[in-house]
Amino acid sequence: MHEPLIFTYSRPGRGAPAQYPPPVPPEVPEKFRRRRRVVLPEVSELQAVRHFTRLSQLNFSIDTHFYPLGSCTMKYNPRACNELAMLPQMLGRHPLAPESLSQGFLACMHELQEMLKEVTGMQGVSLTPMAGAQGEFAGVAMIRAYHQARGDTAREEIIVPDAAHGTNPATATMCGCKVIEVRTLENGDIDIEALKQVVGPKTAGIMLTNPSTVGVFERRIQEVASLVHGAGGLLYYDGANLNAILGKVRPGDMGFDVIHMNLHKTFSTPHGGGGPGSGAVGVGRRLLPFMPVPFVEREEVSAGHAQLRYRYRWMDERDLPQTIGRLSAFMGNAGVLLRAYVYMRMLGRAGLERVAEYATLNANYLLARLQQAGFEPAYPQRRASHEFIITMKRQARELGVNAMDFAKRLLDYGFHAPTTYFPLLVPECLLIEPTETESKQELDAFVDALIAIQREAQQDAAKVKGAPYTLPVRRLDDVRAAKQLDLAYREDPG
Amino acid sequence: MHEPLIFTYSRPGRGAPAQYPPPVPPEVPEKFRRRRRVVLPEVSELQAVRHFTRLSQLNFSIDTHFYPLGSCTMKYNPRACNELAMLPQMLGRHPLAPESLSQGFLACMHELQEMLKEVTGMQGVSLTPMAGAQGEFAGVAMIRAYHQARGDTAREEIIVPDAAHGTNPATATMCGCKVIEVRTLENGDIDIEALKQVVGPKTAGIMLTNPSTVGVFERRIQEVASLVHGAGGLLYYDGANLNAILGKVRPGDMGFDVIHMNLHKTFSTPHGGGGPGSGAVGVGRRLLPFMPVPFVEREEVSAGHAQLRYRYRWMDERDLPQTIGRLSAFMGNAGVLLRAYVYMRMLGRAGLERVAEYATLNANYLLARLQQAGFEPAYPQRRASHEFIITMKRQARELGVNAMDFAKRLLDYGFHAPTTYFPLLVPECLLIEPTETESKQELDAFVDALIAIQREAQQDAAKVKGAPYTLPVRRLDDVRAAKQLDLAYREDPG
Amino acid sequence: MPFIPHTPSDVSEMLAAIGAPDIDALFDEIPAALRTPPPENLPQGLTEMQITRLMHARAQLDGQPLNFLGAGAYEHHIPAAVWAIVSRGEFYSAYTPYQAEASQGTLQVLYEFQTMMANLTGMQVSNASLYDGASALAEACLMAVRAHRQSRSARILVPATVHPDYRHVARAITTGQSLKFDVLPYGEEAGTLDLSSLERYSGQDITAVVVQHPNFFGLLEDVDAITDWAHAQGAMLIAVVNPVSLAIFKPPGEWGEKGADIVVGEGQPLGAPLASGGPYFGFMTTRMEYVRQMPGRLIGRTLDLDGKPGFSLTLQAREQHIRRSKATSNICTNQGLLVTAAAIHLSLLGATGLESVAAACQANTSALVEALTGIDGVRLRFAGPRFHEAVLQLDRQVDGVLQELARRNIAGGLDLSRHFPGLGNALLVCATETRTPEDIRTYAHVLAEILT
Amino acid sequence: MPFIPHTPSDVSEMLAAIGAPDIDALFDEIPAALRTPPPENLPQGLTEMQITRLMHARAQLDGQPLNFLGAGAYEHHIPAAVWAIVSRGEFYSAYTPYQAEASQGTLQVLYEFQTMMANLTGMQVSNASLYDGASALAEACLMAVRAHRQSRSARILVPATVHPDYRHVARAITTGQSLKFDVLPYGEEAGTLDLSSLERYSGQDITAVVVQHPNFFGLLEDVDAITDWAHAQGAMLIAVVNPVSLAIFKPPGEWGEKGADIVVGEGQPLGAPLASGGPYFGFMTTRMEYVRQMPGRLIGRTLDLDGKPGFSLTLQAREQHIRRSKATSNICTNQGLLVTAAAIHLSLLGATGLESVAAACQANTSALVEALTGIDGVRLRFAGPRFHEAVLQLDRQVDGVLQELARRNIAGGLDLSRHFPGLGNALLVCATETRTPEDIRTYAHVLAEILT
Repeated sequence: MHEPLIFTYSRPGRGAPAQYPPPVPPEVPEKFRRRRRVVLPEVSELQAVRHFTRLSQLNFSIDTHFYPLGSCTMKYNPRACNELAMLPQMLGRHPLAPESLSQGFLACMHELQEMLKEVTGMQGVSLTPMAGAQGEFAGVAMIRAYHQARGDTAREEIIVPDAAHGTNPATATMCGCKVIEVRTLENGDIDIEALKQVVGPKTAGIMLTNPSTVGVFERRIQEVASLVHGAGGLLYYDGANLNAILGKVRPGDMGFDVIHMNLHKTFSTPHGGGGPGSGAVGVGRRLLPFMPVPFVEREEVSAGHAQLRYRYRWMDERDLPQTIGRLSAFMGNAGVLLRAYVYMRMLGRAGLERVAEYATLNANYLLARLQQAGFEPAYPQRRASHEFIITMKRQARELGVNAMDFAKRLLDYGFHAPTTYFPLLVPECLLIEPTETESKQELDAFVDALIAIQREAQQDAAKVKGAPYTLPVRRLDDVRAAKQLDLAYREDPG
Repeated sequence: MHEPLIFTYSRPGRGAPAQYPPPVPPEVPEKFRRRRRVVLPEVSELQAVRHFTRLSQLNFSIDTHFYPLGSCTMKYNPRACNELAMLPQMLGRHPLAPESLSQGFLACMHELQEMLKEVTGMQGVSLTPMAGAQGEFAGVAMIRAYHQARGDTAREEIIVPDAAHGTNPATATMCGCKVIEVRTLENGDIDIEALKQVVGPKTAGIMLTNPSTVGVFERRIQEVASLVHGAGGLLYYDGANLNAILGKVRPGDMGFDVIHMNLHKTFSTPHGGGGPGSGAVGVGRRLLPFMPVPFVEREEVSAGHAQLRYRYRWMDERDLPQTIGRLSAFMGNAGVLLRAYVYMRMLGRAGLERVAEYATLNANYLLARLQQAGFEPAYPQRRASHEFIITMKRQARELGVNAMDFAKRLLDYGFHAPTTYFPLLVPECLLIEPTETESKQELDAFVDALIAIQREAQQDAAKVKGAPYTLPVRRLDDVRAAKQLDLAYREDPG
Repeated sequence: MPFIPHTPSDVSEMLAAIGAPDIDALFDEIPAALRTPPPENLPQGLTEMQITRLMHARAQLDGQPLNFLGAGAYEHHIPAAVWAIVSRGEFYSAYTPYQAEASQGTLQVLYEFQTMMANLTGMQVSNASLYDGASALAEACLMAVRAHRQSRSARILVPATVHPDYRHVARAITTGQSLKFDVLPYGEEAGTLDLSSLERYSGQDITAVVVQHPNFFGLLEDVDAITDWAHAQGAMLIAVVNPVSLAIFKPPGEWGEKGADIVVGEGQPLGAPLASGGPYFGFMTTRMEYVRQMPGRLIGRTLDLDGKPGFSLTLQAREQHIRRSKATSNICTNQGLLVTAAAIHLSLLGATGLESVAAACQANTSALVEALTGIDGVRLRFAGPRFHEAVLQLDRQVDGVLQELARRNIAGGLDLSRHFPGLGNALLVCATETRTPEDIRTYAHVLAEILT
Repeated sequence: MPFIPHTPSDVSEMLAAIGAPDIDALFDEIPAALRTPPPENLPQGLTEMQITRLMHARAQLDGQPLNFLGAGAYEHHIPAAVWAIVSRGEFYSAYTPYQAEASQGTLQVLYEFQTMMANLTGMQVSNASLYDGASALAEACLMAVRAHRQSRSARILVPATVHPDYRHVARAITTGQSLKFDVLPYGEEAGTLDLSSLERYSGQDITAVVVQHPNFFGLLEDVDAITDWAHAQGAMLIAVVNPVSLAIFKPPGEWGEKGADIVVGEGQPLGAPLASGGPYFGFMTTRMEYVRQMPGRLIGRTLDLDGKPGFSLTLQAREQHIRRSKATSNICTNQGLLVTAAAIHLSLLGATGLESVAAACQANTSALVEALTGIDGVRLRFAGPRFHEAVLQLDRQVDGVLQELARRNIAGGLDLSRHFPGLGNALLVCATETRTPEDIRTYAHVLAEILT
């Protein structure tokens, strides 16, 4: 199960010439000319196909393994979404193509905007952010723009719970804000008293995930909202956990002013080995003038004008002079958006609500089973949302087998590991998110594996600490990786 | 690496309802109604995707492994062929669609016919046979029809070399002929003297592969041709090894009257785990009236008639009253034919000739390397064609490690095994066909593996005889499979 | 060089190892007189970019007409997951699982497929597929002759309601053998086998009776009666069935008192795109007692050296590569890739899905018949219960009407005048679950315009 | 239930294990007042068959116009093998390789990609990608401010010949920071940065100078001079480049005396389809000394417990999930799937292929310019050497001409009047290697008809 680097297959003069036009001499003035030929693999088409096919087999993925990576919503990515986003016309459309040759695509985008407004309770949606973090950026930037447009320029503080995703404080900083952390209570709710202490005239806003990163619903969200709004701040909703509440409760109704949605989580576009994602943003009334451009508007067409009822057009800086601007050269990850569109149309009204129901059922069932098996939940008194945390602090203390060891050993059992050591406030934690697309049998098998590993840990801790054994590599030396940086392959000279 | 049967994932009431219309009651009169619901898997879409994806990973294939399976021409299947044969319009075309809505497809088929005529030196080509064996059938059936049409009804014998593929005698029998075997000489050529003994007024024809199944070119082919033709018989060319001579010598020029081509070998359409293949047939002048239908004919279009120069149309029984008839409900494996068409167009004149050159270079190089390493060629005095035979009879005798053991151990080394124990006349043989798409490095690695296994066999024969060790299963009990037939899964009753 | 990895230095090293001066020397055993000059009439090679452009243009030339053709190939929805998985290199570019240990993926899929087909047809054993439905019928006839040791006649009764091209193929493929096919007429009113035509065969040596159900006209044959008659005569019963229909229709294994003996059919409706006629696959199931007479590949479940279950080709002694001239058939490959598609397709549909598809096809064809027979000059030819095909009678020659429909981008059905001149101006139409009410309205609207 | 595997009995067993009466009870911590009724305005679900039909119709509505648009997104041939492999579930449905041992496939591909991009740009180190070219420029500006410890001004000089939307994005993304962007004019005749405009910055504290090469007009900037000027001023040089052009152009690592400091660009031309603008990927390479200031994921090669080589995420201390508010960027995901495509694409093309593509693009654009400027009312605006884009001046408003071309199914280029009103009726056109002589003739023919 070892596959050499593609460069080791390379030989001068080898290639895949069916893939490029016959060579013609380029016309490059001497001073601009490349002197040494670029070093790229020179391999046959079969060698490339075989190499990358073999590499693919070294991965765990949703299509091959249960992948309960908390906070990442690793659910099934319906194949139709991929196929339909890759129709030749969809792949071939240039981003600057005339609107008259783009009505099919624009119609999809407009309907996606409308559906996302509906499920979140927001007033406007822009699809342009290319990832969750960029959606967060857009959200905080809009909050800043809002205050500044009102001349309320002192508001430079963004409040963030200590359990938040790292992107939240990083985004606030990137937007030039100061980050104020508030702590999470033992019961998983935010510390309202602490919040009261920090909220005030400098407050630009608060960034929350609800259900939160500790896997529970923030019950006092209405109080939080009125507290922050009362102080003149706005509420930002991190959509990472939207999967848990689809059709049950809407961020707009909770009082949020702006929200980003991870389409690659809730709306099941593929994670692609770490992207592309898509971080569409939704806004309430107050932030409508600040939305990032472009987005799609629909106009009724006067009767008689062909058989189409509507015409769709791009909205840009000219339409929205107060916009925070553009976040990508074109309109964001259009292909991802098409996949989300297809997914939402397939699920429809009832299907979207079922997402939250069965994701929550699976999480609570898994939690109950693990609790019965003696594993320790971080928030034993609480309902799980679509994910939950168990802590291995007892195992770490008593057996010397920590959360990472459990995680690595799970790989040998054929399960991708849950998220480890996040959120930071729970020691030795595993954040487990089964998603709605996994079956009870799969969950039962996962419980059985954890029980078996627990038993191994009691009988032979070293065995668990040495895991994994059955993967292409054993545990990797991350310290060496960081100290003896090897970030690119260089051929041995000579 | 064990994947349970799909049926074990099944639970009553589970399903993938995005894939079918909402249930409506069928209208079936009582006497025709199905009484018990059919037992099929009831699984979610993810379960099916995961199951079959995992199963795929249990296979060796060209895309993942060197696959030198002699006589099967396991070369790279260019991905473009698949993609272009699967354009929505190509997939959606009904086989009985009106010709006016089929000109694009028919143009491809006609050009394919013409190209195949050109590379084989034949006068007519019919693409309808769905596999090599059906092509063979068509060929022998045409030979029979030819003699019968001339009133030459006593010709019921088909001559077949002892080294021939099993399909040759099986086909002759299927066509109602008697099979007469002639032996192969020590040097790999056919025994012409023996042939003279059997050829005569009962001879319908002879079936030959050239280069032959023992991997050498039949040097006295012209003598064979004049002998058989002189006796009133016809010559049938089994195209299994056409890859070896593309652009170098044409069956038509060798004197063959009819030929089948394995498009999945020479023209690189995928083998698909054992099909679909395609066994297009080409014929000389004498057999033109007997070709299987349908095939495609081209007519010049009178000027002014649209911008198309030609119109294509189907030829059927009405055009060719002496045809041997139809071999499939429609026109054969059209999608396979499209893949072959794309392949031939990409290679073109020069590329097709290179196929034979580099396939032959690879085979002779591999043979030379193995010979130098002490392995015993079956025909040491001969050039290899695109494949060659080594015999393990010495290893079997001296070490107790036979050809099958070598083959199984090769799997552990990451190589698919060559063809074993075929042709039958060479004891303990491996028939090795590297194809032109493998690199020298890959061949060298294969030689290294055989040398290493040879060393293992000397040091620890049991180890080699126990192989494979690293695959999803170890050697399977074929006797049990045949004695305790288990050909379908039955749920345990109760 | 496209698809060839050799560098100039590779070539010279390799030639040196061989001891040959150049590549051409490797062809020195070919008699010089036979060597051909490079074929001038072959076109120059195209890059992938060029052939891509060409194929897109060819595809656009044909377009995507609204399709109401059936007649043995049916437009069904195929889940996107099916071909995404089938196209994986590990399935696509593997070969026949001769090395079982390195082919467990393909082997297990085939075993699962065999199980599904046995279940669907109500039979005990399925092979791993044949080429297509028509050739499967030919193989079934040959198999019946082998299996039916008491019968000497090799006489097979085939109703005219069996797909005409299946009958042609069966004749063509069995031509070298001594089989005799007797074609039985259909009832002028009913469009199904005229049972009274069987009477003249009473007491004769009949090897097998074939029945297609639903038949070529989409109508339901009296399969119980025909099966019982065949068995009463000592003949075997060969069923030709549409696999989708079996979700709602009684499977051949339950026809009559004893059930069919051999079941064949076209597998295309189970996950194969129309694709101009192939690749499709034929299926064949039978009783366990006839398994050794069955042609084609068979996969068995067995154990490995460690006692672990696994799959391998079995009963290979029937096959040509072992048995040569005494094999059950010359068949070598099956349609492995298509069968992989079918296994995935059936797994995604399940019983519920297949029933839904079958019922929707039925309902849509009824709606189509209603819409079209509402047009002056169109009437329904046969009134009996049907599956998803129907014969309409027009007031003029069908051919011209179809050409006019084609100009309007509709594939309107099959002109029956060639195969069934007795039916007059008859048109075979079909609407599967893929046809919407709007599609049907479009067809009716355009046809009405053409006919008035 | 689509995509949900639960049977009724699963649900009741699961609820029993939880001790909840029904699924709704699991939401009992949500304040009742907040619970929303089912969203009535969402459409009902569609089956895959229905959405397939709908999407095909939408796709056909847009068609496949003959494309002469570039402006940051380029129509290149993408080998069929690229997306066949990228679409494999193991790549498509995996996530960020947090569990390195279970993600060696993705990790090795990313490491190979990093190597290729470092080689292509002539730099020492590449990250594993950013979102797109425009946001990569924004990240590069932020990185320069972090990396350039001597500079306090955060002033960045940006020629007007940098893609206007890249400039907009850089402003939007850096809006919360104290960066100052000064836009430098281009020479009216040359269409490249007016070097004399740099003079007024001599001796000032400049953090970085940006240069796009080839620039937005397709023209070649005097990158050696600009790089040396920047370094002489103590400023960093940020290069924005087209990766295909680097097959034939001197890489940024060799610009001037010392080479560029940070190189970014749009990766789309390396295997990503046009696809309405994304997903694409941005790339970024730099000198080893700045690696810790670099945003985005980095893959390192290391050893496992047994001393066997393997790959893992490294220098994560820069990233938001560790460093939180002090991270180098808020970036979390990269564009892993697109980078996989790029690695395969570059492996299939190699140096020869990439050179051939670049040269063919150049030749085709020259042919296009020649054909179009042969029409009355069309002239070339800038004459200098270029890559695969050119500015044409028309004798009338461009917008109307483009609309007319669109009616004839031609995407004729980009109207520059909005971003560059000073250029008058200017049209930016592009012909990559995918345009044939016939395509160019067609465009010229239609344009001539429109203009006369």
